[in-house]
Amino acid sequence: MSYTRPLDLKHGRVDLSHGSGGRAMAQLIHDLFVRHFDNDYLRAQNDGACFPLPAGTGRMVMATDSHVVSPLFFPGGDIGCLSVHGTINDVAMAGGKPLYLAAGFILEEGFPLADLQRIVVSMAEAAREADVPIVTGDTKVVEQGKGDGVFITTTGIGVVPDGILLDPRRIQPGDRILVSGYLGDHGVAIMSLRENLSFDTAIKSDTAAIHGLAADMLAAVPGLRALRDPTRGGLAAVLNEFASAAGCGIVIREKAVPVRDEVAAACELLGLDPLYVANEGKLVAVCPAEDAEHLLDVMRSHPQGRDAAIIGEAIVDPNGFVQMETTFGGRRMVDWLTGEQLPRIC
Amino acid sequence: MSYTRPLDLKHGRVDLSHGSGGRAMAQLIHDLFVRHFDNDYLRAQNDGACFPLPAGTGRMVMATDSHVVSPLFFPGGDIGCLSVHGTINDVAMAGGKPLYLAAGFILEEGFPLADLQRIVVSMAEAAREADVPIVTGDTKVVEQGKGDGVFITTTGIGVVPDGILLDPRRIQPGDRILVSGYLGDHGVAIMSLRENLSFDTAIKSDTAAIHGLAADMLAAVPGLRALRDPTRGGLAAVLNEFASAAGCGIVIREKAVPVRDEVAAACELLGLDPLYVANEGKLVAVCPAEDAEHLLDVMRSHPQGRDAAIIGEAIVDPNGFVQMETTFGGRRMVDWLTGEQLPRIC
Amino acid sequence: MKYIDEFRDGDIARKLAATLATEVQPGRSYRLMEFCGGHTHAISRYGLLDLLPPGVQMIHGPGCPVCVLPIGRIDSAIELARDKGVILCTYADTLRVPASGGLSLMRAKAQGADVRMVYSCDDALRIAREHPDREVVFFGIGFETTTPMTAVVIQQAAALGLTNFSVFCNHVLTPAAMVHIMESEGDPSRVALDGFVGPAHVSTVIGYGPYEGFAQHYRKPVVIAGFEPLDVLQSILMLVRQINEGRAIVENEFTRAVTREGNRKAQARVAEVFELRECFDWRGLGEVPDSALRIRAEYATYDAERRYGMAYRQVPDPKACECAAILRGHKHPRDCKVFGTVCTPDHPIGACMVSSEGACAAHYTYGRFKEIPLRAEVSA
Amino acid sequence: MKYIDEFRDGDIARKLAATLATEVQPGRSYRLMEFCGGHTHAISRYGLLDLLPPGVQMIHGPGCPVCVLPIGRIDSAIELARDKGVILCTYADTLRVPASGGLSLMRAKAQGADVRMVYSCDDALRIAREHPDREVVFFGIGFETTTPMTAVVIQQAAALGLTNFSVFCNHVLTPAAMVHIMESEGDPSRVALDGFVGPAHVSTVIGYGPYEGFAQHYRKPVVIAGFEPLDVLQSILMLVRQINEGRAIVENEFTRAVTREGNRKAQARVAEVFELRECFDWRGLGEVPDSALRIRAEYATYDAERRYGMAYRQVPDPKACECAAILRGHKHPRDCKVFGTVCTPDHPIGACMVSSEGACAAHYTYGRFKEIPLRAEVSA
Amino acid sequence: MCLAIPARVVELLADDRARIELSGVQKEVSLALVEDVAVGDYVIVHVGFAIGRLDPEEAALTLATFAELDAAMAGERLLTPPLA
Amino acid sequence: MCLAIPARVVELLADDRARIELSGVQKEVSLALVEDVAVGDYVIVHVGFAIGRLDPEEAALTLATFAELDAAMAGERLLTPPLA
Ligand code: SF4
Ligand code: SF4
Ligand SMILES: [Mg+2]
Ligand SMILES: [Mg+2]
Ligand SMILES: [Mg+2]
Ligand SMILES: [Mg+2]
Ligand SMILES: [Mg+2]
Ligand SMILES: [Mg+2]
Ligand SMILES: [Mg+2]
Ligand SMILES: [Mg+2]
Ligand SMILES: [Mg+2]
Ligand SMILES: [Mg+2]
Repeated sequence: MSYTRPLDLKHGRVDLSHGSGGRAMAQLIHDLFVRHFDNDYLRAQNDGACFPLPAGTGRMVMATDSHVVSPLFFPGGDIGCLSVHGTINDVAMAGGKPLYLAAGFILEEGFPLADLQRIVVSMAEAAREADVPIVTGDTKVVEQGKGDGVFITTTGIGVVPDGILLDPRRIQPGDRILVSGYLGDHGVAIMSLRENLSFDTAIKSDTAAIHGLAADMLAAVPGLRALRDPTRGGLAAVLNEFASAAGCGIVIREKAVPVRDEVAAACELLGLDPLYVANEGKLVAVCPAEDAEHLLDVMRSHPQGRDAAIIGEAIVDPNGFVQMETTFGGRRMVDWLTGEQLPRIC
Repeated sequence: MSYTRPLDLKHGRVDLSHGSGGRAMAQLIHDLFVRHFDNDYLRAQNDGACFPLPAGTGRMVMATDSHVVSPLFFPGGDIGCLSVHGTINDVAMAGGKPLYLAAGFILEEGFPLADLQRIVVSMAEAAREADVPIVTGDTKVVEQGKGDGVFITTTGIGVVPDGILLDPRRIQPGDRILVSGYLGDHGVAIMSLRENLSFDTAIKSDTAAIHGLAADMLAAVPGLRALRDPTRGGLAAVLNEFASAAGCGIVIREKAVPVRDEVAAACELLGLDPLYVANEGKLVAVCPAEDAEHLLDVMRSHPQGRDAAIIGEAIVDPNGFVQMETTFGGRRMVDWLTGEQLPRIC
Repeated sequence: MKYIDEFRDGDIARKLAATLATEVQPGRSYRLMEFCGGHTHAISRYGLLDLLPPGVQMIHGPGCPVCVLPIGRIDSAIELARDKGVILCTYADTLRVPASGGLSLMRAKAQGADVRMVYSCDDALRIAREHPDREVVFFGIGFETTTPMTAVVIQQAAALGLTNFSVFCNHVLTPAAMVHIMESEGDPSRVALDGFVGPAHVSTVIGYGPYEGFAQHYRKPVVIAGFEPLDVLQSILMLVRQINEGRAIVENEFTRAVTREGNRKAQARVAEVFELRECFDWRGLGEVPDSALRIRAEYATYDAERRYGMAYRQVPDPKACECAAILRGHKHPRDCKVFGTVCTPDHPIGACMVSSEGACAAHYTYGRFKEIPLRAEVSA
Repeated sequence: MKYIDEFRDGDIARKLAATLATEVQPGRSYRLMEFCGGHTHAISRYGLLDLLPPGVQMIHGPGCPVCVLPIGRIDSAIELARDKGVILCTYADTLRVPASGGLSLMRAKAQGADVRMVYSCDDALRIAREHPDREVVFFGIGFETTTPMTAVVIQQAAALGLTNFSVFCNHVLTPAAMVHIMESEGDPSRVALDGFVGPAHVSTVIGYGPYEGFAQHYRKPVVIAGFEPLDVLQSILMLVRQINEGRAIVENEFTRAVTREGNRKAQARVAEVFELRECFDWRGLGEVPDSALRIRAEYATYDAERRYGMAYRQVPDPKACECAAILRGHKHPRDCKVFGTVCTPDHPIGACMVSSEGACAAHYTYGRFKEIPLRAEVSA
Repeated sequence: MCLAIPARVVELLADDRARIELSGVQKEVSLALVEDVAVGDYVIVHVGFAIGRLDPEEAALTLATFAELDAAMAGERLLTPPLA
Repeated sequence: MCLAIPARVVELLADDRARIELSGVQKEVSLALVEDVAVGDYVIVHVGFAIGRLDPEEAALTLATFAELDAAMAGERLLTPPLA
């Protein structure tokens, strides 16, 4: 009586029984999620994961992101690895060493199990590469037409080393603004697949876990003021968040902002501004002026920060405006994104 | 320049701009989520929440659940409080004292902001009542027809007191099985609203955070083997999970299982079995035989365990079958739920 | 629950069982077929077999309307939903019945077919009215209990002049199936049946009169029994007594709901809308003459088979599946090689593994633990 | 990006600015209107104002096709999508334009209207072919640049014999608007304009010939300029020179794309499909004679206004909104009392706050920091 | 599939429908298949239709035969199954 | 809204369409509004249509006038804006 018919991962589809709390659901979880994510926490088959903390842990960080990207598969990645990277990065941006992930899946009835497997394998690889296991999860199935294939919500927790205090409210006039590399790759990779926009480009999403880079930076410059990954809303959103939290202004130099030619061209074609385009493997950092060059060196010596640049500085401006010196020689504001740029990019 | 037009919480609807990383999204988060969830972690407006841990924390637990219940509002609750209770309970079922929650929202374009506010207020109340703040979150908007109003994924973390080791693999023949009260209320409350089934009943969902009850139980009987909340798949699913994890059998007595008359009647009308119907404020506990009566007393002296009962025991059975002595005097299996019972109950 | 709980009383059950034990003649075997899935379900769910004395053996009959639906009929339903783009409304029981090519209505739904679970055929009619731009087909299955309401909605659709509603009629007849079972008695592989626990709600509708000829002709006692476990136990006692006394008549245990005539109004509705089908293919039983209904010519526009020019294609059951023998009472689920391994309720091979009233599913879900003796039990 | 980057060169910009500074006559004021939103956008995005010497003042004109769409036209588009159940295809720019009752196309979409953002009117045609069961309307807006492709898709729809596609035509004409601006010169509240930075791509299509009469009649210099910032700077220099020299002719800075004749093929397509509308209501400008196009009778079946019997209802602009004065160059966005408070790009009151080419949005998004002097800046 | 349950009629509704009750749960059913149903009657409900009436006297009789069992158990067989 | 950009034609396609390129990004556009376009030509692209051709010689001339600026800056004014 021990034989169980395996999941049909070739032609099978998610159906409502996969979400109803019966054996079909247990099998899906076991044969797909537990098998690929593969760790003791999941194997314990509890509704939550219980784990020891590194000795001396005083502070932790928790971050969550729901992922609804469309299309699910895109050049450079898919919703699976994106959902792992996105949350790991949020933990890292708070100064945390990411330890564990939780994943909640909302599957649409009819979604091909083969696609689900691709996504799960991609998540598992991303988690393994980042050395952050997915230790607990949840699966729900919604009727066809009530979802969009698969949505994945990941939550991560991490420990924050003593002495680290990342908080944009600490940014002061004179502080330097750095970015870790070329901006806009993720957003452009997604847009290139949109039915109404479709264009051909070699641009791939930059989706990546950058906690290693962040850790190097924090080790080198523990006095870092703030870190953030410029995802939805792009660099512009992060700078505005920083400026309004800090109650000071920010000036960046357009010339210093790293943007690939292809990204600039795609934006030109679509009438978009690369400053507003999403990234999934970059960070924006703020540090005291005196640490900036050292920080830049540290970043550039990490593969994920090779193209890092100092792009500007904080200034006194109680309005919290973000300005940019244009390549052209003028100065203008870089405001928040207004209305939709493009939906469903992460 | 400080004036901002308030959200139209009366007639407004979610539109795509609320998910695009611009000011509209920032406003939604600030005016709705931050305002009602109201804590310093959220006010810091980071992408993750950073918090100190109670001194001497050695082990933690993390649990996550995506909530897709339909309808969103039901007798006794709504998706908002459900999403808080459901995850707090999973943390508590692992022996954890729940500390913090994260919440990921997937909103469907067109969803009325007034309904969203009701849900958020309900979450906030539930979190406050349970004393477990929602410290970080995420918001996505999907196009109309790609979601179903609102999905909420909550993740909770908690600390596990030393000496507590809840693991169904520790269940041994002879151990007693207890439930904390009447079964099936949540599932029946949801079903009563389903278009195809609609019936009238005074039954309300039992949705509640039961970490207080769990804490009392653990304090009284630290040797508790396992705790679990019988949600999707009902009591039957939990017993089968326990039995298969422990590698032993379970026998329960039908007569001892608390089921309200109305729930029994609704099940009779629909041809369902209350053992498979979902609960959202109940727990199943397993303890050594010698602790059972004391545990029952402790449960009954807590308002959420007033109707607790010892319903059966673990037996030697390497097949891991769950059996039931029927009120009628026979014995039968209580197997996993097969196929769909009813979808979207949590 | 009045008129329900009283008939599930464990104390009375024990007394009835004791009486039965005293009346059963030592060494004699009583092979009783419960025709209905409802009885099969009650026997399994309440663990009723534990109360029967040795010698009394219950054999599951073909009275589960889901189990007897042949593959070809499910294929047709899927075709309607998937290829003709209709909204197919169906009772939940049929969703997982295996069809050709590894499909089922549930899987067809996951592939995009518009299959909707309804609690009542009423709901199918409502859906048709709510979607005037769509064709709505109700997948009508069931025995005499479930036929009258299909007749009602067809007449309502006609009264409303609905043009987008039809019924894929698969309603089958109990007495014909019982006769068929007896006619296969000649089969050398089988042991004779000694009596029948007769249908409960089928009889509410058709009365117990229709079984009298059967009892007389085949000289087999029939006791009409309710679906509550005490009803079943009592009817077994009544059968044992008939057998002991050499009687073979129709007795009615379910007097609170069944009369000799049954529900005349329901019968009239059925007669107005349906007529006898010369022949119908039953899963397990094969072609059974005069065993099913079709929609009368007056209501042709509500007949999905005519409307969509559906032709029935017989599809052989999977080779390993013993449903045919099980439905005739020749074999027990445990005799099927794939029972509980390849064939489970989650991945049914035969239809008997689908509905909890199916012999295989009932045994799997409620009874299979008995086949595996417990080694040591810690006392309560 | 070839032919793009060269025209954004900061070094050349500085030199051009220096030249301009030397040529501007001290004490003299040069009030130049950039007619096009494209120029407004370039000026704001590149911070071009920082390079202009005192005395040169840029005034935003009405050349943002989104900004001049009157409320009544947006109301009609919403009505089509919401009440007539059509798929309304539109360029993204129109989605947030305020309509009556606090609505916009984006909000109507959130209420369930089937509004789809397209990148090209081609996509609208494709959607119509993909949904033969639905009516698809393309919301055609724009100046001469954007009109020819609408003509093309209407002719393609006709060639394909599509019966479910039509165009809600709101295409407007540049020269008529320029004339209208000059005709309102009599307004005592306004300061005279000294010259015009003339349209870029509108001129690619219509050529620069059509402005010659204007320059001559009103004795105002016009310099056709590309949308790159060096083009704008250069055209300003050219205007300053004309003004200094007392000339008032049409000059062409954008020679790499614009000829005197323009694109004859595009003009022919437009002429085949469209004809002059006697009168069209512009937001801000009001009724402007001969300032817009409508679909010719030959293509009547593709004309959404005829197909759905749409009647235009004029709706007054919100009281507080100064768009009308701003579009005419009489006022600056900062002169509007609700600028940046009640009216922001996220909650626009007037259409000028919607598109980044709108005077108010451009000033809000790119320029408003200048109104608030920085107190102390830490040097880089 | 043929499962049907007895429930009490608590209200007659328009269109040949009624509201029935079972232990605090109420539901609307069709009366199209039964005749002369009154409030207080018990009907047998199957997939949203009353398919027959429950006869309280007969139910009492059946229960009475069960009650006889005690006597029967004592020795002599009193129970005569009712032949309707 | 009237924004349009110059891009190089890299391939002529069926149905009066072409593939254009801009710094490594390629896209299909319609040629329905322009005549005699060849591979290598620069066209001006607006909402998926080529609306005109970019004249490389004229572009070079314009750029040349910018180059003259250095001289102009030196003192005398050499720059004559081109009147097409
Ligand atoms: S166990 Fe499955 S395959 Fe075997 S007889 Fe039963 S239904 Fe058929
Ligand atoms: S700021 Fe707004 S209200 Fe004022 S003129 Fe501009 S668009 Fe109109
Ligand atoms: Mg986050
Ligand atoms: Mg993130
Ligand atoms: Mg982030
Ligand atoms: Mg869960
Ligand atoms: Mg979908
Ligand atoms: Mg969980
Ligand atoms: Mg839970
Ligand atoms: Mg749980
Ligand atoms: Mg987020
Ligand atoms: Mg929906």
